[in-house]
Amino acid sequence: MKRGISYTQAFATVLKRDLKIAVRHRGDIFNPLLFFVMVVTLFPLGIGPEPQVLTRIAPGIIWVAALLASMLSLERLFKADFVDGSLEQMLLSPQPLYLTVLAKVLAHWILTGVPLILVSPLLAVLLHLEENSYGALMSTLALGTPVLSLLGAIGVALTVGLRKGGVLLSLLILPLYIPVLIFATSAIDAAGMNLPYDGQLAIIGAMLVGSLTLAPFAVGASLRVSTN
Amino acid sequence: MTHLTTTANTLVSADKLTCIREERILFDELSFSVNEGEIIQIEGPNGAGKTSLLRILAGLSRPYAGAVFYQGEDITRCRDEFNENLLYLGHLAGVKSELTAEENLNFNLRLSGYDQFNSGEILAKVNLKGFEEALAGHLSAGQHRRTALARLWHTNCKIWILDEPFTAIDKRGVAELEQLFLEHAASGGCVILTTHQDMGLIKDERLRKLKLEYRFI
Amino acid sequence: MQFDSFADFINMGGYAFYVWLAYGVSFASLATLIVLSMRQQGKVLTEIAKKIAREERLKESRSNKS
Amino acid sequence: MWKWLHPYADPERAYQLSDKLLPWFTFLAIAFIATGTVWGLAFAPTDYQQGDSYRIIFIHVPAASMSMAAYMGMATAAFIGLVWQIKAADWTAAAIAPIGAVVTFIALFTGASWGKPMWGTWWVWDARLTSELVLLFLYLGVIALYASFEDKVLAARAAGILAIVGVINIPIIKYSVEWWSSLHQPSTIRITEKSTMSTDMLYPLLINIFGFGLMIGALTLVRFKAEILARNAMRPWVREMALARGAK
Repeated sequence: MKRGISYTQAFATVLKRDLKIAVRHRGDIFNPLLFFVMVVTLFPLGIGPEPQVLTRIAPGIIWVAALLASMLSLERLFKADFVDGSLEQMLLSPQPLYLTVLAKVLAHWILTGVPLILVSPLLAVLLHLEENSYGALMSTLALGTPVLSLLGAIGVALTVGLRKGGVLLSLLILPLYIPVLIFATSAIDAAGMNLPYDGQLAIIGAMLVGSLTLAPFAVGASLRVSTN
Repeated sequence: MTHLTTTANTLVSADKLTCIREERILFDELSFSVNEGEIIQIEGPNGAGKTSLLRILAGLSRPYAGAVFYQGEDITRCRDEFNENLLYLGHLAGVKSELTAEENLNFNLRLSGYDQFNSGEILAKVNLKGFEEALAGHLSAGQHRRTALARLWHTNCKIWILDEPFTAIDKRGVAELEQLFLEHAASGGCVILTTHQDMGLIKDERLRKLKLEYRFI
Repeated sequence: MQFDSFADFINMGGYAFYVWLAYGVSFASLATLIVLSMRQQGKVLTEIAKKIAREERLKESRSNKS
Repeated sequence: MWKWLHPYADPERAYQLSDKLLPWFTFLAIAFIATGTVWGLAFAPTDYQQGDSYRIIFIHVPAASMSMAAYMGMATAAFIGLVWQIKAADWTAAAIAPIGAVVTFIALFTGASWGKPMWGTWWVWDARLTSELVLLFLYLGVIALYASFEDKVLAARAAGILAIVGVINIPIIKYSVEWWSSLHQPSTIRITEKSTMSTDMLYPLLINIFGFGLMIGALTLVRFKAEILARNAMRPWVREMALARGAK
């Protein structure tokens, strides 16, 4: 009975399992994506179809919708595992909790963040986004959505044991999303005016690195509280 | 830690554990140690804190006061070493309905660090031969439970903490499990369990019982 | 004294509404907080007293049964 | 480390200590705030630019600075509670949260009613007001999380983690909001110019800042005492107190 699992293998095991479960439960991937598309289409209906107005507010709309969609999908990150007891087993496994958490968040991001990035150019067309801004939109989403998943995971981990955690979750994590929103939309605006936006990207990148190193610890501690 | 009677073969010891739930004291200043070869049954009425005690021993819950020691060290300080030697099965089986019985077992074993095993053989030991490919969600309650229990047949953890392991298991299955517990104890492990069922093979003299009373204050 | 008369003081150089609104709301919310905080202790003690009474009743009913 | 703190971690002694400290804090807080407010409202000179509307500063600035300080205090207490598992620290954090939220609300409200005469509108997306608003959200999050858990030991740990996450994020949020506001409205009117402030304006302001700090201390003690009692309902000395009160 050799125990020879390396950290990489343990990470891959959790990642693959979560992906497999999600693939057998497809609604979880498509519903937040559908929500994202719906919210974005509501704005022109509410504001009016003038292209100039839409161009002006497109970055903000897409990012706010992405933020809400990410929050909506986050609820499922730990819930099912909490309900059936798998989460306890993960906390009790000899693998470092940091890795398990990171693998779960990565799986979640692959399932919800990546589709969101892929569908965003389509929505940008609907909102008449400046042509120069597409690159900035994609790159801010690529760097920013993992930050959303990581920060959001803290909120989910804190509320997973509560019966009505859904509304509370938004109160806990939306304030933390503000910096990402500010720098991402400003990068897209800057790109629209043909200005350099690598400064903003660098800051979002720094936030990604920071949350990658710190957030899993907070998530782990929160999970220990929630499963108590 | 000095006042506890621990010997070289003590695996886990509880030191003055106090547990308070919803402002009610479940137990206080509870101290005991568990040695190699022992099978311990925690007894008590509903609400006396059996599950709470097991969760504290496993390190899932934090006691209000007191500590659990593994080989003389507080388990919150040596979590990884302790977890390496701990097998805990709670009320909740930790079995994913979306995965097959085999996938569930594979994941659980790999999560515990085992990389070489024959999952078909292990599943056969819990009478799940032929159900390897069935989604756990389609299995009966007993089969579901046995999917979780299958891990007991492939482990080198010394400390087993089992909360109601016999739930939904038929008579033959219970006997097999009891046999396994006896073998585990004989080879130097320990089992801490709760159950409402009478055990046939494990006689009372083989069993150490720990009674928890329902307290009002 | 910076103001010539009491009426002048109340008038706050024409900004009476804003100044007194700010001060009024601030002190009102502080007063609410203070009152609530001071009542908290009494409430907690009453709750505990009730709980003790409940426990006594429970004990009694149990000793009656046996 | 921190061993000297442990004697006070004994709930009964912590309760008695706060009982002893409370009158001092209360007295000093009332004295300071009364002095500062009367001085600021009636005796401080009128500002040559903003007229008498500037007098809102004597509560706005103390509330704003103390709202941040209270958050730091709460997060520090939560950190001590989480790392060294000192329960009294958890209770302190739980006691501070509602006070901090009210102080933050005061800072926001006074800012708005100062903004109306100065900017002609109740709300401006000024960097300071916006980050104060975010701070209020952070406070409300901590309070709501603490309230959602039935088991208050767990509640304190969960809220503590959130408070610490918040404290790491506050500088980032503050910086990003400042940067954002400078991007969207370059060089608006700055409402306080500390350098040009005369000492007659500065002293009452400092007195009030100090008074607000003392008041927060006094309120924390009041709530801390109640929190000790609520969390130690099973201890004999608390039960005696409860029975003595019930007998009345």
